[in-house]
Amino acid sequence: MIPPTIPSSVSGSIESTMLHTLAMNDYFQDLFFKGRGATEGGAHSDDLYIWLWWFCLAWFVFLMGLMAVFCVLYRRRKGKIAPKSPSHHTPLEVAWTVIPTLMLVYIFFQGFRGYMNKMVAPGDAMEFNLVGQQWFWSMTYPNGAESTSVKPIGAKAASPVFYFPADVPVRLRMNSRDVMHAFWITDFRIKQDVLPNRYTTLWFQAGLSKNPKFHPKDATEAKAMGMEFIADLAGVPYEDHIVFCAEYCGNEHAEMAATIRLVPMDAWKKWMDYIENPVGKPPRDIGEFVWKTKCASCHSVDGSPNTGPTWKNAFGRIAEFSDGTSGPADENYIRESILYPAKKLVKGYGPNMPLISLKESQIEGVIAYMKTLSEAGAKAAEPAGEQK
Amino acid sequence: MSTLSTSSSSKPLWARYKPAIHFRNAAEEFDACKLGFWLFLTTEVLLFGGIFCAYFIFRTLYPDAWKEGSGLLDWRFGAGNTVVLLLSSYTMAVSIYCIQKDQQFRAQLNLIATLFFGALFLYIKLAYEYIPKWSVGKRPGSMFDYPFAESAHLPLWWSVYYCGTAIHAAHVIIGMILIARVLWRTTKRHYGPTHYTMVEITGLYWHLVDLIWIFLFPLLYLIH
Amino acid sequence: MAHTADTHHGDGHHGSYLERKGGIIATIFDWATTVDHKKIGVMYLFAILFMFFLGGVAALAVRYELLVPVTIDPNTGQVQGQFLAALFGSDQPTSVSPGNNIYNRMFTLHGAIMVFMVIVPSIPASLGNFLLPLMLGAKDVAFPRLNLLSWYIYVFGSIFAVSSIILGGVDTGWTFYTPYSATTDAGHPKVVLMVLGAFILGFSSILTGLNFVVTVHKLRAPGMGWFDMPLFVWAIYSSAIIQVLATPVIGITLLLLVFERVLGIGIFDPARGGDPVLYQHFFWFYSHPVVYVMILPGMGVISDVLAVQAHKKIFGYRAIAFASLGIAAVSFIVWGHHMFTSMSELASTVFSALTFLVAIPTAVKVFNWIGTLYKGSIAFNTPMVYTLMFLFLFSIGGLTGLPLGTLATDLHLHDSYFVVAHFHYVMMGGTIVALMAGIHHWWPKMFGKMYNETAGILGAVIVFIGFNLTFLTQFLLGTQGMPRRYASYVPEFQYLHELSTYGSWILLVGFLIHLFNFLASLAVGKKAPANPWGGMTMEWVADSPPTEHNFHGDPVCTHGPYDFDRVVPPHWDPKDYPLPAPEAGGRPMVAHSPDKHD
Amino acid sequence: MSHSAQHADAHDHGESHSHAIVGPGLLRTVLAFLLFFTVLTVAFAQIEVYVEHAVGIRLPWWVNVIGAMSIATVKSVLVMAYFMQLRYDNPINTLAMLFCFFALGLFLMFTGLDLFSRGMVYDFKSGPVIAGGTGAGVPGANNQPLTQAAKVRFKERLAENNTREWLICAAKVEDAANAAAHSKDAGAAEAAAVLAAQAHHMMDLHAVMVHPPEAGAQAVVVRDLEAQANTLRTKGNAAAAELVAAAARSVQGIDMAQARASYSVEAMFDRLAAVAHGGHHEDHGAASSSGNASRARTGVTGVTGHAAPHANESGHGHGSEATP
Repeated sequence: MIPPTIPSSVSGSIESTMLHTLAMNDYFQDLFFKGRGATEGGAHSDDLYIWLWWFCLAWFVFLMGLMAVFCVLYRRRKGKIAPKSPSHHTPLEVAWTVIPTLMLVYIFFQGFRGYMNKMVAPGDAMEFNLVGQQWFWSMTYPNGAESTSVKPIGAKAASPVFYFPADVPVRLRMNSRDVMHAFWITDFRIKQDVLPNRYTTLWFQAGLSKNPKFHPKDATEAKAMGMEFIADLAGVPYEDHIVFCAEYCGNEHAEMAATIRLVPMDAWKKWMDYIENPVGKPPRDIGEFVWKTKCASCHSVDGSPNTGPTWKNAFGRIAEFSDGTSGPADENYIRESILYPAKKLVKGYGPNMPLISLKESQIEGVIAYMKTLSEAGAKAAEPAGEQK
Repeated sequence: MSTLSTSSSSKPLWARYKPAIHFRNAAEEFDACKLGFWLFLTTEVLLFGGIFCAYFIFRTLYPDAWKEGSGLLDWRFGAGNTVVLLLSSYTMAVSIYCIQKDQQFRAQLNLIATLFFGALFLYIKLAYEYIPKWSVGKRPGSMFDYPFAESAHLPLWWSVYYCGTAIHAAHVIIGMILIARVLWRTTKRHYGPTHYTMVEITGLYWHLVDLIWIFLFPLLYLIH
Repeated sequence: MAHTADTHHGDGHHGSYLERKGGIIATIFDWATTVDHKKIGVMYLFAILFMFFLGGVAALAVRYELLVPVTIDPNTGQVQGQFLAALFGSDQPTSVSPGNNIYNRMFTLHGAIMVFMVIVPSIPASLGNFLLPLMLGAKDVAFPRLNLLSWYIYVFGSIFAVSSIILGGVDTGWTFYTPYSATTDAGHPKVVLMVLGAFILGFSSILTGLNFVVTVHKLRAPGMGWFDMPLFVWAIYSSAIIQVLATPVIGITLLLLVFERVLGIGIFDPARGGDPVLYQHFFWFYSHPVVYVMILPGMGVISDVLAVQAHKKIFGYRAIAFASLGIAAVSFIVWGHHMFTSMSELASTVFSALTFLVAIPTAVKVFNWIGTLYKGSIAFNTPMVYTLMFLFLFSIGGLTGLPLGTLATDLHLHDSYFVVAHFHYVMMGGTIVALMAGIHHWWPKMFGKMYNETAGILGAVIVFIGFNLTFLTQFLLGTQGMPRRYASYVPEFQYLHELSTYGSWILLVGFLIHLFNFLASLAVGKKAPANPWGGMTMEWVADSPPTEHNFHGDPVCTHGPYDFDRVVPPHWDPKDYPLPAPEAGGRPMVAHSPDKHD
Repeated sequence: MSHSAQHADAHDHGESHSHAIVGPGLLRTVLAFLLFFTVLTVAFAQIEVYVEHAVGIRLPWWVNVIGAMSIATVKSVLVMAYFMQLRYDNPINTLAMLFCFFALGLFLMFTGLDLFSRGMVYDFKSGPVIAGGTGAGVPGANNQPLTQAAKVRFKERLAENNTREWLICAAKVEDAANAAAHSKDAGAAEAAAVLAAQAHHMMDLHAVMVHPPEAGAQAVVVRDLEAQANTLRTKGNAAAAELVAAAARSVQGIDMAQARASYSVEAMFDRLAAVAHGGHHEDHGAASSSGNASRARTGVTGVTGHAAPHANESGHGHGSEATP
């Protein structure tokens, strides 16, 4: 079904060149967009927007100018009788109906061209599966691994970072677990709703800019940059693009951001190897990462109240459940709560927890992490840790 | 709209009727009321339009579910109810004719017949359709509990079926209330050859109820 | 040019409709049971202004929250910058959730109130009710009791919707998109209350609409053909048709949504096999046409105010009248442009093409209005200042619709602040500004008192400044990538958000000036003449304020609504301001009908 | 303004339209037509089913749709024109109704334009990820499609001892009925009818779901069958009575412990499904009987069409990637 070649040269077309000629355009490009669209489709729609800006501005100035002139010339003055004037003029009325119509047809076709470019990926695009969930994004790479890098955005300490190869067409196959979300990569000027129980797609092909950033070269530099040090990627250039959720999805809609990080193809392959075999990553760290990206919006680790029970000293305590029973919050209970969130609720909390699919290693990681947050758990973990 | 003059007279109420003062005459008022009510009927049609749209969309997307669903309905009850409603429409129309001819008693008989057919419709719907189906789990959405579904979208079929027929049944009930009111006022001689706006309007409403069913019947019971 | 009519003596007395009927209780009872379209219009006006105040408070709260971005102190883990949460005394500073929660409820409240309870009924239900029979030369609307019923339904629906606040507020957004609206606060009745409130308000809208259609068809004064109607009536008529044809669909949509929440029927819920995009189609099949229910009456007000205040026959009367109908017709086939990011490629393309069709009649109207100013005699009073403001703001609102209708650019601008700014320019810069123009223009007719012109113009100018500061900045926020319905934002956007919030405070000042101006006018205003602006349409024949059955006698239509060069306006003293040069053949001295009942 | 005066006159004259009187004779004729069309539309649907069964010719689906809808349209036009008197009324009312149907048409057409063209660029966008819904957050559905959850619930019920014993007895009675039906003994036909009715009654969904069996099914069934046998005896049909009594004895002789072990839930489910589907033959007539044979319409849906019937076994086909 995928057409092999779709106009990917929109930005090079004559119209686009025409669209991007005026000297002041760069000023407005910066004012409106803080930089030029980072993909071909994005650059084309920027040009189209700026063209529309001039178009609208011209009409607006013309109309408002006429209005102002008439208001001054024909203001009401005592004793002055208004001159005779026509109350309709057929050729004029036909003209101002037909001319805008023709202009609108042109605008529609420009928009259509850019739209098809943005919607239809080239046939050789790499496919990634992206899942939206209240309130985070998660992605599965072609090798089945999940992203494990984070970065703070706004009020959220850890938003996921997704690595993509630069200069390669990439297609996202998107789906939501719960309500509707929308994936908006502002620098690429594209946006697509992410729907539950239905797939939507988005594609882009972007390169690194002339002034990319670079991965940290050693652990101290990484700490200074607030980044994770990854030996394989030391010194590799990258380019970050922010992603927002653009379809209202509930409480932390505003915090549902992510980052798209473009790296050269060979570095991206190294990254894939790295996330497939997170060498020497202890389960506790995996657990902490899972917490940061998927659990932190509802579960605190410092004892402060939130949508869900805090994890501080949660492990190993005797929990009271909403059905009146009580039991120990042990490994089995935690696993059960992750797999069947509504089965046993801690007293005082509603059935708010969504189903979050975790891998076996991630569940173990969460348990290990929770143990470190609890005095009882830390004791229990010690002998087990030694055995390993 | 129907303001009754207070002056006592030996004439029946309908003959004493005077139109509201902002109308030039009774005919204009009658015309305005009818136009207003037809506009109201368009809103009713479009209200059901939502159900028809859901039917149309899901039927095309999930034909198996619709086929299975209509197979689980018994056309005989649908056809029977169609006949009942058509008869009621006929008696309603006749009662308007009788009012126009000042045959008050015949009009009342026909209105009672209309009420009877309306009640019969509801009885058939409830006793032979809703209750037996609901009890074996043929229910909409979350409440679905029928174990032998072959198509995964069968609950949606029941959602559309119940929404459509229940909203229609609500209209039948409203229509019956209107008819009962007209019947009551007929006994007081409110309506007659020169003034029968309310009878006509109630009739229009009742015919619309019939009209909707004329489409619901083949859509739900016959098309497969 | 015969204009005599048989005069109904004895059908009611000839006092003003505002005249007290006995004591306080009797007066309240009189108003509560009135079937007089003027009283119902005035009651609508006050109810709507009250709702506008409520929605405005929510808007100020939303802007206040966005003054600074939310940050988390890296050392203490405390959440900073959540003003609303601080205001309402939340004690959970380590999570953004409670603050966001309040914000989400506020913007939902703002949207729902402003759309369903203010802008949709604003001009048709208040000015329309008051003016339609007057402009047609009728004694009342076709179904006066239905009219009162629709007011009560409006109040009932509003109470329903607003009562959900008491239960903790609704956080769905005014669009109630599924599956979020079907699942949020599961089991709690407040969302159902809000949705049912909107459902009930729909009935009020339908009843008003069909009442107006029938009134226009059946109650025009003798001699008034379709093209002798004022353009305000054309606009009300067009929007009434939309109300009748589109509102039932939102009725069934909201009903199904209630079933969805209460019974879980699943038509719109993907968890149960349904389709959330289908909900969007249902919703926008009503909610797009209703955008024109909001703006068309505003355009009607502008057409009338412009012609009267410029003493100029409207340019291209028929073009404007047909443009109203054209907009009404096209409005039914463009709803998909709200869904460019969730629809199929084919549907988006078709809807985009159709969307551009709306631009044509809209542009024609703007050209005609500016053409009307040419060689007019333009007065600068509050209604006219608001009318010029309408032309300015509505042009911006209309032109910024182009990049939203254009597919390629919409993919970026969709659901961003650009959209927020765009529809505020149309809805507020259009409808609310037109409402303000209309209220000032017909205030003397409604209450028989003049307002203070200086205060009016001052208020208008402040509103203009505040409005542009609030919303021009939001266009930039949108293009730069700020999504809508965000309780917080990345710090890059702070500068523009701050400006926008300051603008909202200026707007508040402007509206407060108007409020005091209105109250002062009611209390100590100068008595208004029957025709303070020299209007030509039938409402100026009546007294200010009109008598209970509007006219002394049955008026007859003798000329077009804007024939300033042919006819002397009723009650018009040519010494005040001269009229335009008369057409050959001179002009008769009195318009429409004998008004004095002597 | 002379033309406007004409306008006003025109609508003054227009009133005369409204007071049309439609006589009972015409109304009766219209009613007769309406009833005739009702019969016609039912017959049309029945004949199609019959033709398919008897001759094996399957008409394209749209024949049925267009046929039924055209008849419905004709009927509605009759109702509107005569019962609702649009034919004699002010044409503006007809116009209002036409506008309304036009708006409805736009609504259906443009909604369909989107929903039916989703798979235009990428095939996988057209169908749902999990046919019948994800069931996420639906009480009792356990993140499964609702139909699947209903099956699971029902199978849990079948696994209960009371229900299981009840159905084992039912199976025994059914076997006896089948044996009697194939026998040429005297009274076998009557006995078969009685036993089949009993078995059918026991396997009906009402018996299992609505009135769940209590403990001691065996004794209840034996008592019922013996009562039936007595009835037959009093009617003077001793041979049939003896066969029924024999069936009662065989039910009494079931070793429940052994039978429970050998009679699987799946087998019971299939048997009940067969009864439920077969039941429509009797209950609902020939028209609907074929409704349960899942004939997929030619390639209308992508994912849903084939994933639906076997969703329970195949793990939801395409959905496995995106959902746990």
